[in-house]
Amino acid sequence: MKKNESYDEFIKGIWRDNPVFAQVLGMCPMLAVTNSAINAIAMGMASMFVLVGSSFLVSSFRNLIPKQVRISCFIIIIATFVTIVDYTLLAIVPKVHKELGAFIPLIVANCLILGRQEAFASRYPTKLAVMDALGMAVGFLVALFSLGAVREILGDGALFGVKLFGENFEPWVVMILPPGGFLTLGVILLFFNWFKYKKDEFLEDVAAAERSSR
Amino acid sequence: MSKRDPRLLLFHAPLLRQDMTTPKVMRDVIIALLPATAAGLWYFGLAAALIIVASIAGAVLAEWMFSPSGRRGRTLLDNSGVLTGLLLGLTLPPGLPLWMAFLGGYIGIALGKVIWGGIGHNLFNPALLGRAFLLATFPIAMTTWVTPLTDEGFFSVYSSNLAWPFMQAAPDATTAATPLGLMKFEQEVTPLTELAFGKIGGSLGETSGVLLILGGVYLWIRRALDWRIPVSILLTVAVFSAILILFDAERFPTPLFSVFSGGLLLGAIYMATDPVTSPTTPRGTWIFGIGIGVLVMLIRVYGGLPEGVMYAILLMNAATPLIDRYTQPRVFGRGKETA
Amino acid sequence: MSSVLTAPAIMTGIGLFFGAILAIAQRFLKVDEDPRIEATNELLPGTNCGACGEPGCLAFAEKLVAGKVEAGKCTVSTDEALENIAEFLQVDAGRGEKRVARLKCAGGQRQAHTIAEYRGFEGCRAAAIVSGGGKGCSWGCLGLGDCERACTFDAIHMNANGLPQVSTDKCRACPDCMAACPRDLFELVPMNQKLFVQCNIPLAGEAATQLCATACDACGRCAADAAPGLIRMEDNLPVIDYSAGGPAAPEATFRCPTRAIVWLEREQFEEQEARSVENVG
Amino acid sequence: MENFLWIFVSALLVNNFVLAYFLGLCPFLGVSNSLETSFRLGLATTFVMLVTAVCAWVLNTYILVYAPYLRLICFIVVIASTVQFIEMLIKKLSPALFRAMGIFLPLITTNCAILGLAIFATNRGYGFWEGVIYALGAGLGFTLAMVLLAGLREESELSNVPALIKGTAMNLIIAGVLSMAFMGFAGLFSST
Amino acid sequence: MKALRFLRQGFEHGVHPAHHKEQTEHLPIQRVPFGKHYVMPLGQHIGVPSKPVVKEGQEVRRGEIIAEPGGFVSTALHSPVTGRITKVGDFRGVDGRFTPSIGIEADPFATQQVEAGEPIDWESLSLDDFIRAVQMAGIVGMGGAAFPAHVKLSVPEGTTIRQLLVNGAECEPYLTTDHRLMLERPDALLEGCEIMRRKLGAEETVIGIEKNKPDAIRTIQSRIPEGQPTRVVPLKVKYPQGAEKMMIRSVFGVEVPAGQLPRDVGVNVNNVGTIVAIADYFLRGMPLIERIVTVAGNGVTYPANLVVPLGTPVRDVVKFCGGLKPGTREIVMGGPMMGRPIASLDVPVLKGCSGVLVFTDAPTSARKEYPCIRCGRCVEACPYFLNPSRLARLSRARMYDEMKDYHVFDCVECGCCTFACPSNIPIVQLIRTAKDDLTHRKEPAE
Amino acid sequence: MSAVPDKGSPSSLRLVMTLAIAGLISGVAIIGIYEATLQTITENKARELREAVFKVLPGVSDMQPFVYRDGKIVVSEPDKDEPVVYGGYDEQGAFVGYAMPGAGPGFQDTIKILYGYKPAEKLVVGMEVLESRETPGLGDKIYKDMDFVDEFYSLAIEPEIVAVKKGTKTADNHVDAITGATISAKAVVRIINETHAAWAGQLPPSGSEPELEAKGQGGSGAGP
Ligand SMILES: Cc1cc2nc3c(=O)[nH]c(=O)nc-3n(C[C@H](O)[C@H](O)[C@H](O)COP(=O)(O)O)c2cc1C
Ligand SMILES: Cc1cc2nc3c(=O)[nH]c(=O)nc-3n(C[C@H](O)[C@H](O)[C@H](O)COP(=O)(O)O)c2cc1C
Ligand SMILES: Cc1cc2nc3c(=O)[nH]c(=O)nc-3n(C[C@H](O)[C@H](O)[C@H](O)COP(=O)(O)O)c2cc1C
Ligand SMILES: Cc1cc2nc3c(=O)[nH]c(=O)nc-3n(C[C@H](O)[C@H](O)[C@H](O)CO)c2cc1C
Ligand code: SF4
Ligand code: SF4
Ligand code: SF4
Ligand code: SF4
Ligand code: FES
Repeated sequence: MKKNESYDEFIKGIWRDNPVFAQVLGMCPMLAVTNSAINAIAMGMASMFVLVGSSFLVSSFRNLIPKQVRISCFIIIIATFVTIVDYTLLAIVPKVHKELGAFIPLIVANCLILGRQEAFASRYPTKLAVMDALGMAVGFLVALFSLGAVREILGDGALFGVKLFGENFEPWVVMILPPGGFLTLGVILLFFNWFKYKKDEFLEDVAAAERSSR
Repeated sequence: MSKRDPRLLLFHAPLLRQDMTTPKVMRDVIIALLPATAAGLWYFGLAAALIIVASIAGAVLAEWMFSPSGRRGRTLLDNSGVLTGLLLGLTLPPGLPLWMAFLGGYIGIALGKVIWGGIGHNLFNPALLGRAFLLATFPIAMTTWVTPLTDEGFFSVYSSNLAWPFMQAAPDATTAATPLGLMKFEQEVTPLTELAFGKIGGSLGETSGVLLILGGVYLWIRRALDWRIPVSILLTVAVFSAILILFDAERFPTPLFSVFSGGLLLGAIYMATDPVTSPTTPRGTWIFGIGIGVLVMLIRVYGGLPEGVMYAILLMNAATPLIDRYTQPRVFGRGKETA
Repeated sequence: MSSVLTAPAIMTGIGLFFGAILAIAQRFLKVDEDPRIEATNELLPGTNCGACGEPGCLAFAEKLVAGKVEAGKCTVSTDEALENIAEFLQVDAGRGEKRVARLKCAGGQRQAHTIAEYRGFEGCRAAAIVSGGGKGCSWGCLGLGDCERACTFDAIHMNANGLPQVSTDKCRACPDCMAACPRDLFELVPMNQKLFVQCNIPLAGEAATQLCATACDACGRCAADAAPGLIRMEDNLPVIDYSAGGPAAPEATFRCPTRAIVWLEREQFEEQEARSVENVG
Repeated sequence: MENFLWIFVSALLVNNFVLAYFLGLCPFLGVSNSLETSFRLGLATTFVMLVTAVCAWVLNTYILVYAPYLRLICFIVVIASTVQFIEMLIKKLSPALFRAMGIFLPLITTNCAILGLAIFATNRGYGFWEGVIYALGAGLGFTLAMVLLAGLREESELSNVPALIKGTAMNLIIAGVLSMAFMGFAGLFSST
Repeated sequence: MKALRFLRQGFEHGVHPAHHKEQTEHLPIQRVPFGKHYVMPLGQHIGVPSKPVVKEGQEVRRGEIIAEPGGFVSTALHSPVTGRITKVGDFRGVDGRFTPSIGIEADPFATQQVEAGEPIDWESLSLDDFIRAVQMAGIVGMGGAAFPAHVKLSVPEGTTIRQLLVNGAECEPYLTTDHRLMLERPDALLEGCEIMRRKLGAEETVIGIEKNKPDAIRTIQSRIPEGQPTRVVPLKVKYPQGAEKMMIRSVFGVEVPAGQLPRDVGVNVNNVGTIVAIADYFLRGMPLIERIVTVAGNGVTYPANLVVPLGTPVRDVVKFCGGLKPGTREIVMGGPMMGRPIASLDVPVLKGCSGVLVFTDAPTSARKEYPCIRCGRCVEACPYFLNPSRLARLSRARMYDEMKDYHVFDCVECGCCTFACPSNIPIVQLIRTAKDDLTHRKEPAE
Repeated sequence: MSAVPDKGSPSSLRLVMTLAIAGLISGVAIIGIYEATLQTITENKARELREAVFKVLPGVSDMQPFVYRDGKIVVSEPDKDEPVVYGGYDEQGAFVGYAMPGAGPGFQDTIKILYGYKPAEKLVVGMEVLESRETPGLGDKIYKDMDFVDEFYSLAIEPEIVAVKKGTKTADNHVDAITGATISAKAVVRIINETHAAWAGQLPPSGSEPELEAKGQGGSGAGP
């Protein structure tokens, strides 16, 4: 029982309330760095580390932190993790760090992370909190990757730097430029909605069938 | 009630209508554009024809694919799709690969019209949205202007036209920077006569100012467009550049040059006037026009791009809801106020 | 490594400094707002539908905390959520028995005659202002679905007979449809009420029945057959009042010549439809 | 080297924080459903940005020289605290405004636009006035984008946008088109 | 004000529909023979319905009072025929709904003579008695709104009426009743004007007539008696010139502030029909029991201008005009711009009904509707400077409350916007729907 | 219901202390990571810088930073945002030229470059774009298009560098602009000119450059 409850927390983040597709949170880093798949993944990983780590701390200390300064405390915790990530990346993979530029520090400000602390971690026991965080983070990663992939494929004719369509493919520059980010995410959301809609429709039909059979 | 009575129709007054209908309006605009189109064909030959056809095809396809076959029926019949395609085609460089033109038309309608709920509901000018997309997507292809190939006879096309879908074009034809490009980057001024009758580098439709104005006059007679918009735009541009000249006659273009060069006439007369995406209130249209004029000159003179009409119009499209909202007409018998 | 010391020093310093500032702010800028309001608000569905009659959930929350309203007024949120609120505020949820919207008209396309053809904007109110929209009975349902569009909860769907069918489990008794209907045909009725009048015509006899096959012709049989006091005739229509008498029983409907009064076990118009079909066929 | 005009215009239009840097999207998409609200939020953000610029400058000049590695966390804490302070002020002074902002006021606190401003200003080594101008441009740019989007959204309420697209998808696409239009400003005042 | 006056001559905006008056403008006014059944709705004027004073089965004579005013903003009703009261109850009214009315069966053998009413010495009547008399005579505005005339006469303290404006514009296409009236009974009109003017204490009488009725203008100008302070002002042919506020604007260059009444700018507007009714009552003792109706449109065999006893079913009227052509689709009471379509031929002609227009195939209603392309033609057309496009879109989205910000209640439903709209959008209907919702919406009680 | 908030506000002392403690902990944590990574990071930075410098100054094998303090060039690490140039020396430790960082507005956003300058011949001998957000496919030619980069291998800097339309190059202080990206190209040229002008008065006369000090640990360019 307990086990699959936390499992639910995990799974819901990936699809049903995927932070990006369903809740539309934390899109700034999302859109900013996803002009290539590799950046997307790097960013996803970084965020995951921060989210999980801080969720763990916050939910452990949740009873010690007074309401009035909770936000400040959350932020301090998050910021610490981010600084850690920042320096680590800088040390290990300076190239990627250069690509992601100012957006690593900006993970601090990612609404998703803070939002989770407020909405979940600060209210539920550690285990659930971590599972929830994991789910969210993976969901975020998935979203980032799909966006990054689409943008890189169209915008550069490549995936992970591997050219897909031969040399003289005409790249869709816009995909790498800011507008591409917005438009692509918009279209992806469109498909997400469409899928949900179809699903609901299906469920409706089933229900109707049952009702009539009754 | 007796059985022999006719079954009466209940239809709300008024029962009278003036005879203009939306499809007729659109058709008029198309007619007005024909001369300029013809000129395009004359200068750029078959290439022009193909590009226009391609973009119209893209537009109509999108329209047909998405438009709901619901209560309003498919909106193909109202000509606006074709018009969008045509206008887009006229704003494209002659050397553009056809597949790009097609894509432009398609995106223009899909992104600029369908998702908003079809004709009348879009907030951005579909044709220009399509073009903006192309420009941002294929900046090089969209900014290489080829020389008119009148001398090579009508049926020749640029090899770049025929690039395979999604593939690059072989950069071949002798490029000719647009008058504005020349002005901006080489400080060369193109003589006015050429501008007015247009044996110059530039997009298909923008090359012959006189014919464009002709069409505009026709539309104005047919009451198909709101004269305030083109007038305010052109005046603003003229005044703006006149003022600049006072500072530095060397660096800055003359008013006439500013008015006749680039896509200004095409944009001011046929695109800024798109009723759907321009304000409905009289005062609003003035503001709208002046805004466009200023933005155009800003981008042309101080901006990175040689031409800014398209961006100016799109930007003012974005501002239109605000303009409309704060320029509500003063209601009869009420003091000044905005809704 | 001096930094080993500087870092914590600076951090603690900053921490102290702003901690102090905020603390002081707490003192002087304190808005005496009951924290329970915020908490309650978070427990509410947050649809801001106004079903509760308040401008929005937050406003409702305030009234809740102030004890001015009962949680039950929020017809939208689930019972469980209401329990939570009640438990949290230590007040009784006070949710009455479930009510749903019922239609006071059964004159669909198959029963009610139209005398003229309406052409214009799809909408009941729009049609009603054009000489009554062509329906013979000027009190009955126009069947153009204003209520369907008005319902926030997708509880209304127009059925094949052109009548709005309210799904009893979706309906939250938010009175949107009542407000939308130009002919005031909806009333919110307790779920447990089964006896029900489906006509709104104040005419009697011929005058009524020539307009609509299922019009109440005010014969008064139902009043006679029902338990004393339960049904009384008011300007040519039966009025059912559980408080005044009872118990209610299906018998009251048996002798109704036009089936204007019905005994509803399930959703309105479900079986109704079946019957009218065979009427026609 | 970079004159004030360029700094301002660049932050306002060319590199608009929302439309070119994707900063502060949450409020941008969340609160932009009503004109007044977005306008007020925009101004609030602008104000916060100015505060930020000042804080950043102070920190950079007086504290971080000793401990550069504390940059991020100092920014965050200082800004966050300052903004929370402001939040209390607003709550005190205009509850209506506070309500309109809903959950977003706490979120301005760490709105990435704000942090981003601090970081960019530092990376570019802006001095005090440069920083302030930059903040002003960025803030007004944010407001401009917000207000435009809000207007467009209110208008699209009246048009029959297909149900599938309504909502965030639509807003994102509008934003995309907006940022496409803003590309027109590229290079503004950069080449003399 | 003077300067302004000649600067801004005429009102702005408005439209120019073809006026289609040639069908009937040359036809002299005829009487319809009396029929069998008559229906007098109790609420055929703006305001409180009248109270019936007759019982079923009771005999009544033509011109005899059958209902008395139900309040101040209400008038009396008189029997249009000599006959028997068949029923006091619900009949289907013009708006398609059932409304309390008095049903009368004409006595086939009666001579249908009016009681020889004597002229009333109106000069000696005190103003209050005069107003009372007008009310008891059942006289209401004949210009369309059927607003009780005596209410307009009772000017509150502080406001003085300087001009009496007589509305002979008849800007609605097809209609020619006022036109014929001015041609055939100019003297009655001028007498009526004088009565009204004197009683109102107005300085002058102005008769506004659209220029497309030159004969009417000439006739009246030639008949004005010496020393009567009355002038005729020819007006531009433009719809809605006849709307009182527009006419005041054209004639005096003054805008009646929104939400206020003509009297607030010292003007009293009356339709020519109203004036003549006044004259008929005070000089001939004839209460309001009949009115002039134009029967026209491509669906009627013999178009005509008729004097019709009130309460006559439309059926009888069109029968007299040779019946309906086959394929008749739509019948409108009033003008084509503002009139109301009727659902059945049994509805009666009322005090406010200036025309019965019969159309075969409905070209307009068959037109395809397109989405609003925001072309702004409606904005340019609206004489009240509203933004119909926006109002229509809001109404479509059912955002009725927002429409108040756009002054939806200032709309007089003239129809200019809809006339001008190339997308054939039923703007007026959408606006009226909103008004109806805003005024009648049943707010949840509990 | 864990959503139920704590009734009544705690003492402000508690608030302060919470913040302080949080700050303390995080401070410690950060120090930890910082110390752990400092080594590698500085090395990375140094390596990058060296590579860049050696690239723009052909034949250079060592370098040291110069700053301009009270009237003369001194060898030193720059203080906070103090302009710096790097002197490059060959194997023999002989002075070769300066590697000069410059920055300025491009088409989209600020462009940061580093270029090699030989005061002796008054020549630009190399140019490297360190940072730019120019449009892919157009503006990024300023570092992707080798023809353009090669323009800077021996380029006369006096009186000043001029960008001309492609193919119309006549003098040796001319640079072929990039068609379709004139702006970016001109931006690069302008940056070089401006940087040159800025330093012109401050660099010592050619030949009298400072000797290479503390040979070996060249260019610990970026430090804590
Ligand atoms: C759009 C519109 C058009 C009108 N046209 C006329 C008209 O042509 N002739 C007329 O007498 N009254 C017309 N009226 C009514 C006048 O506004 C005004 O109510 C009337 O003349 C007052 O006189 P009465 O009360 O005697 O009818 C019109 C009203 C409106 C709103
Ligand atoms: C209390 C009251 C006083 C009125 N007084 C006048 C008046 O002095 N002059 C006038 O022309 N109309 C007067 N009216 C009538 C209206 O102005 C208008 O004629 C009537 O609503 C019908 O207008 P329409 O025929 O233009 O639609 C009055 C209306 C009311 C409710
Ligand atoms: C989407 C887009 C991106 C552009 N990017 C750049 C750029 O990065 N650098 C640049 O110099 N010009 C850029 N341009 C400007 C145009 O290419 C402009 O025509 C060109 O700078 C003029 O140079 P030319 O006269 O050699 O064609 C861009 C234009 C567009 C539409
Ligand atoms: C005067 C006028 C100008 C128009 N200009 C354009 C235009 O520039 N681009 C376009 O896509 N449609 C244009 N249209 C057609 C139509 O308004 C457009 O397709 C709508 O935006 C579709 O909703 C124009 C229509 C008119 C009457
Ligand atoms: S119930 Fe009322 S609103 Fe619903 S369809 Fe019938 S008339 Fe329309
Ligand atoms: S609108 Fe009517 S049907 Fe829908 S939920 Fe409210 S009360 Fe029920
Ligand atoms: S006239 Fe019709 S189409 Fe034009 S703006 Fe008005 S309503 Fe829209
Ligand atoms: S009907 Fe109303 S909105 Fe339309 S023109 Fe007339 S007054 Fe204006
Ligand atoms: S992530 Fe940037 S504001 Fe939310």
